[in-house]
Amino acid sequence: MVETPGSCSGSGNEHENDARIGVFICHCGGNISDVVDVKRVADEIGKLRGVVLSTTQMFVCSDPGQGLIEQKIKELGLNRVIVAACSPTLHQLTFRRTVARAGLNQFLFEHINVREQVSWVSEDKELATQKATRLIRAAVGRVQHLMPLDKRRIAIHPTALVIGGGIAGLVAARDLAQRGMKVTLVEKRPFLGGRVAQLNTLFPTGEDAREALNKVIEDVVNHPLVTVHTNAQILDSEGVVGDFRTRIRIEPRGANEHLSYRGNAIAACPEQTINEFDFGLSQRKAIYMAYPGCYPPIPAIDWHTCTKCGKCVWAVGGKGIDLTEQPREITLHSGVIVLATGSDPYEPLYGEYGYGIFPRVITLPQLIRLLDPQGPTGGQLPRNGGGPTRIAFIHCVGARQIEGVNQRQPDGKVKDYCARTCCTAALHTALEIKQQHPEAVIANFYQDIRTYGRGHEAYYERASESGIVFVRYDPHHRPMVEKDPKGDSAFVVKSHDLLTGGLDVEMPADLVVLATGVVPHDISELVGMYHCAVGSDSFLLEVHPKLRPVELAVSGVFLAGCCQGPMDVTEACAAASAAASKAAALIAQGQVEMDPFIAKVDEELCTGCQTCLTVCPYDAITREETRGIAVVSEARCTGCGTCVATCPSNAIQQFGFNDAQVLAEVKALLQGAALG
Amino acid sequence: MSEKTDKAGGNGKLKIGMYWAASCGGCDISLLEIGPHILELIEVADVVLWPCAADFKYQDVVNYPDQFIDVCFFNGGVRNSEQEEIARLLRRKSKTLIAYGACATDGGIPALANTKTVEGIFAASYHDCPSLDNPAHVEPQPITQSEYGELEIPRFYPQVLRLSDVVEVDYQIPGCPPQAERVWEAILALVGGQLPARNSAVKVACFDKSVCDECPREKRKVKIKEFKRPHEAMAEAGWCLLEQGFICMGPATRSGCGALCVKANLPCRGCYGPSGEVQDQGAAMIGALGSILDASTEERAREMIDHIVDPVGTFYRFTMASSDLKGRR
Amino acid sequence: MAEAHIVQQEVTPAAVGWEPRIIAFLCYWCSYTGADAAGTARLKYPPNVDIIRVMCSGRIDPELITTAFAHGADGVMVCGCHIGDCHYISGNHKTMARMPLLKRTLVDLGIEPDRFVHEWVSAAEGEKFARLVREVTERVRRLGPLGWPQRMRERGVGCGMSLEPWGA
Amino acid sequence: MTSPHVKTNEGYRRISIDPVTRLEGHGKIDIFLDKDGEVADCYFQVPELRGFEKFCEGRPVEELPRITSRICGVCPEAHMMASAKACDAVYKINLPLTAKLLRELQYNIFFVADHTTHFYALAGPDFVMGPTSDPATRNLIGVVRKVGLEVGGKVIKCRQWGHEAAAIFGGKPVNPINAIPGGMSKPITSEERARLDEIVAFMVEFAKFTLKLFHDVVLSNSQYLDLILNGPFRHETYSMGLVDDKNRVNFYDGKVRVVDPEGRELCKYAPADYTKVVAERVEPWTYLKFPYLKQVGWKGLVDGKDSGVYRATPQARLNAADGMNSPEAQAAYEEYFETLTGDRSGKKPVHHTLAIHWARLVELLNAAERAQELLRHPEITHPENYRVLPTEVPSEGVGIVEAPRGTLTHHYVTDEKGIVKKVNLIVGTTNNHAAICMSIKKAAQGLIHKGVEVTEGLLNMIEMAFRAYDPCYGCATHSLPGQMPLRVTIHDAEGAVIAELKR
Repeated sequence: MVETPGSCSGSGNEHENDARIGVFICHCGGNISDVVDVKRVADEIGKLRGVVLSTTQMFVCSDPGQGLIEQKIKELGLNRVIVAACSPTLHQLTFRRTVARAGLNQFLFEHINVREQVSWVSEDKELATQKATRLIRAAVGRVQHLMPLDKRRIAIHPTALVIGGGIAGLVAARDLAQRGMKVTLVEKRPFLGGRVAQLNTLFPTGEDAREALNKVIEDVVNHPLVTVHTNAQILDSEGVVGDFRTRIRIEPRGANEHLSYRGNAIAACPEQTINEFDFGLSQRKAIYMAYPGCYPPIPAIDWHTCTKCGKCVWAVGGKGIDLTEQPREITLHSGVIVLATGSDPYEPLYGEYGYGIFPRVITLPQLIRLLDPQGPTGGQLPRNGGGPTRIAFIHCVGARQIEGVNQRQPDGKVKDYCARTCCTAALHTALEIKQQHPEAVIANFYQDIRTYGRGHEAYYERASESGIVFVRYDPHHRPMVEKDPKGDSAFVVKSHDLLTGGLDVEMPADLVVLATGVVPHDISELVGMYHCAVGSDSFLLEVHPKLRPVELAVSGVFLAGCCQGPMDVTEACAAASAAASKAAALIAQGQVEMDPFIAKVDEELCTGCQTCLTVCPYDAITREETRGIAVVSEARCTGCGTCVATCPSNAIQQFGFNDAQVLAEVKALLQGAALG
Repeated sequence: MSEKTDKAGGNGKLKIGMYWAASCGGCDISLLEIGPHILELIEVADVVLWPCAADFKYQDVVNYPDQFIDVCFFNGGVRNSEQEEIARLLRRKSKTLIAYGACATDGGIPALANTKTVEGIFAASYHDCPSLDNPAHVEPQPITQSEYGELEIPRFYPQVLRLSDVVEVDYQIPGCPPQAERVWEAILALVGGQLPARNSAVKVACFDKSVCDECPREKRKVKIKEFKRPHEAMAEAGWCLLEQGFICMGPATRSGCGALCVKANLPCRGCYGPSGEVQDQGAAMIGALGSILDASTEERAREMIDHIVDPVGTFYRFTMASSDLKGRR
Repeated sequence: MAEAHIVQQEVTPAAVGWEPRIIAFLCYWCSYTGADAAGTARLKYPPNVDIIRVMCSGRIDPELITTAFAHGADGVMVCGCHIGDCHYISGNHKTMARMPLLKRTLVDLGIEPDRFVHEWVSAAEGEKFARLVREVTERVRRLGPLGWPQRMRERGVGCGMSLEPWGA
Repeated sequence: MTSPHVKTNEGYRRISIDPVTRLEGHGKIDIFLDKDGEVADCYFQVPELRGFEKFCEGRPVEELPRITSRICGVCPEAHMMASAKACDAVYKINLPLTAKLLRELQYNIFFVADHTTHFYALAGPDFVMGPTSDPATRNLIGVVRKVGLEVGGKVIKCRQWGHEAAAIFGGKPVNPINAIPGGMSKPITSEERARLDEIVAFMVEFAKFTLKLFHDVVLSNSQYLDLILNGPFRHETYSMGLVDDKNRVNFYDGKVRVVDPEGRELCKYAPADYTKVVAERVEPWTYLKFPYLKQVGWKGLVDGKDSGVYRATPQARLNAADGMNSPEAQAAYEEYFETLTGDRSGKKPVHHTLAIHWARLVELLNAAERAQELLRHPEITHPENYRVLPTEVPSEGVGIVEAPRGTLTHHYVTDEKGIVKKVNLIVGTTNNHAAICMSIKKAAQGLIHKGVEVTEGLLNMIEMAFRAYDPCYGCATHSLPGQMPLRVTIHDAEGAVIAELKR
């Protein structure tokens, strides 16, 4: 029997009397039984009404342990099972399967935590034993009110929508396609490639970043199952796992595949604007290519800059450019969504280490562009007259900031997290410079060096060997960049050096490089659209950092790459592949299974006071105008239960956590307390 | 019903009693509000106890055989020993005992006294009031010696109890006072034997839903920006008072009154007690109210909450005695 | 006469073998995991706090808390994800507003502030959870038993005050 | 109720009338007879206390009109208005004209309904049917049968229309809520005004009819006139009542005037000064306090010029005033005094307790006429002036109205947020507590004598003594028939029943 609407009421105790409860208490080796007198607990619990079996096991999770549960369910006709063992986060699923194998509805099982929350944290054995008894007694009270539940199942539309055409999005799309899934890839900008395209070489292999990137791009764009939309903006999205409908707006590219003389067209354009690809170190035309060999290999027109003067059209003889092209809107149907919206380098505040004031105070990403042979300066660094270039790297800019020490960001927070990639990146770049300019004088002002990845530590060692200087500052007293009063260098960087017991050091520098952190790309509108959980660091928040690292709480939506937090290319690709395989697995199932702990409105009791409508974080509650009552969308509801506590008529109940069940727990826990 | 009456050896008419305990008399009035129906009622019923309307004395009731009264409406809470004694007496003498009105069902306004101590209450009345002349600090006593004999008044209880705290109740009729139309319907149902099975949890002469169900004001699905007290601002006509920031107990209050207060431009104060299957009206309202504040930070939430000047008196205006906690520590 | 009506108010803290009984409502994703973290780290805390698990602190209906006190809890804890870290986006925003409001109400009813604690505990904050439990238990122990059920019974709730019914 | 183990001293007998019926709240009379069967003493006890003064503390003051109206469900308007006026004073609000008009209008309409109820349901039966008539018919139904169904119809209509009017103003017919600090919660539309006009017009006619009925049935009956003039129902006490600036009776607003038993003004005070004039005694044998006039002093339960005992009844209001504020009522006023004191000017007070009923009917007419006058004021339907928002910092205030049963005083002290710190209430009936006790005792002494059989009629005449005061808080009507016989048990010193009186 399965719960039906309304049966999830506050007083659903119709099972109370025919409950046949089996209680299995785990020794967990000695983990539990060394502190909790499990035998005594078992005896105490055995006396309770409805309990037909109360026993202990060395390891309930072991095969014999699970076997015993199955056997007893059949043998004694148990219709409720309680396991008191470790934390449900570890074995709840295990035991649900166990009881299911024995033909009992898996939600007639209750998992009680007497290890992490009793034996491991208690010293007094007597009191610990009493506590364990109370907790299991509460479970006995609770399970009497449990009712069989079915997982919810929803059919999945066999297409994946990948949002973001950076390395993570590309890898996710590729992996999905290679598993035979239809994929639609949507990129906001006119060209694919994202941040990786702005790098030169990748650590630790040192291979060419754009070559590596292009391999993936080719795999993707040439795959028959993949459709790519560039210049595409997400307008809105509705629906739920299995059946998302996402409306996108595709901006006109201006140029098309019939354009043969790209160079002429670009050369003919009279309009110039800042080139974001070079982080503002260079200019580009209104009609432009992101970088040589970018994809699509067709120029795009930046309509904010373009005046539609027509010079480009004239320059190419009117073939392949259409200034009158209109944007179009299409709706994409997909069963799952992979968010690969990526990140941006931290933009230092005006005046932070002189940034914005002195042109020679630049960020690491800018430096990397400068070192690109095809970059703004053809790979040339600013020179110090005849002498060797003196470069100061300052680490942890916009990373690991400290409340009270660092200036607050516009969002009122400080960037207190480690950006993870900048240590290795800075050293990697510093070494590249050393190779081209052995005479260069390079110093790193850092608080900690975190070259944590495989092969990354080697950069640190090689840097030290190759004479790169390290100055360790105390995060509470960050270095200072000042104009050189004597004028024989551009700046002096002042700091104290913990490595030399806090000596003050001054370094003349021609170039100051800020190893900047990483911030999530601004996707606030998507966050609203998909009801993403966002962490205090503003990156998207996964369901569980360890057990479900690439899933959002909203089922059917997955996380790939830096939208979730700072990652290097290796990690971003790994995450993307993980997200892809999760998404693919979901599609392959053909349907989703979801926990049944959703909210349900008792139509008899609902008044239509509408208090709940503004409460649901997932807009799962709507008002049915005809009857003037609230209804919960099964598919949208994620089972937080907030509306249950909100409803002033107790007309909303949550399966698995209804008032009767939780109140029974409270009262059972407090049995005897009434006597003081 | 009628068949029972015959067994009682009566004239075939229903024997009805109405008793007030700790209440204001509004319940007695509300029963009269059935107006023209009174004459119909007289056709089918005899009053055998109604101290404020007819001349029956306690001794009469004592002399009635048990179960003599077919239906006894008991209004008012139990504030003193006499009221408890009468309640027990009437339970014995009545086939059906109905807690009538907010005071009997939930304690009502008098149960606000449960937020105060007995010394406090006596002090306010007999020791510390501006118009007092009580040099000897006299207080009323259960027994006073007079020249001719003892004079007795009932013992004042530590707090107000619901009728169902002292005797088993068959039905509850909430409201301060209950609305006449609803009551008349209930009486008809009673006479026709149409009422649900007796059970102290059964509330009759009202609905299960909340006052919002009867409220004509429109909801705009907005969260509360700031709280206002009724005298502090003019309410916009036609728009939900709660959304405007006037704390209105409507969502947490059983319907049946016809949303009269709200129609008079003033927020509901919850006299019909909790709606649906809710036990604790105040807790239910706190749960709802806390969910619809337009506050994104804890500081802001606290600021807003600080403008709720009297939580207990607002959320438990009529239901202190039926709340989970029943009163002050 | 007033005195005659005063029910003996104080249950002596020295009540033999009395141990504080505290109920903690924890959200599954942050605080419950945080409590597990305390265990995994083998941090020790007093066994007076019994944990009830809900999916989100937003599910914690004030009525659960009033019920707990009414049934003899000496203290109640409510823990959820930090603001901004809610697994359900904004479930804990409701908790953020409900609990202070409930607390004011409880205090007005004579329940000492220390008996009702509302704190944010993340999945990583096992240490914080353990400390919280130690502090709360200690404070409640100092306050002594709350003893709500017997207090109310002494005032006639659910049974009346008169020993022998009149006229019996 | 008196429990059997309560001791009666050697040589005395106790008659308990318990509860005193048709009294809302709770009342009980203990009569002690000496060995000769003469009344030795008599106690009227109010065994009830709800503690409003205390539990209003800590509440926001603007809520008190809604809370204190629950002191009495029969005259909730009186408490609501007194409370609202106290709130105005607390916030130092000067009400806009329309607000004032609406409040007084609603209040006068309420007065009509309330006085009607009392006369027909409570007092009427005693006269129309006769004090010693068959109790089974001595009720509204009996009255209706005797004077005609059409009268009964009018009475019910008057009550119902009264409540309809209340609903127009206040949403709720019982326990209205619409008077708030600064005025009223809603204005009235011209449609509502038109309807109220019908209602009030009817009430004026009904009031005149009722006065005529009183003439025909009571005054023209020499037996009754004798009972009123010479029965054991006379007390010479001070009289208290609210008067306007021309010393005319006003129920809603003005100053409180007190005249001595000869009709000379003792004092005239503004609400805020009530503590200078009135003080309250506490007796251990009743929960109800005994207010008295400070200037005169407390001499116990005795009447006369030297005793601070005063009355605040319809009659007292007429005594305390120099006239009425409406023409027909003024005429009735003059006739009243001419008949009872021989001086139509009203300078000489009336002290016949049973004549309070007549005074009540004079007020009935006055209230109806006054309502009509107010209703026709051009400003009455003004769409804004029905309310102002408070601007001052709240502190302290007193509000006084005339409740049907006497001067009603609400006194609040708040903090700067308007949270109530202190409440003092002197309720209508409380003013008359001492006088009621005295009247009952006097009646008992006048009626119960050695050898006189204590009949039901006799006991009813004792009850008439307090009924004249309309000691409501509650009593609505006894329109429902089916009375059981009254039993009065006489116990001896050991509490054993030695005699039982039956109707």
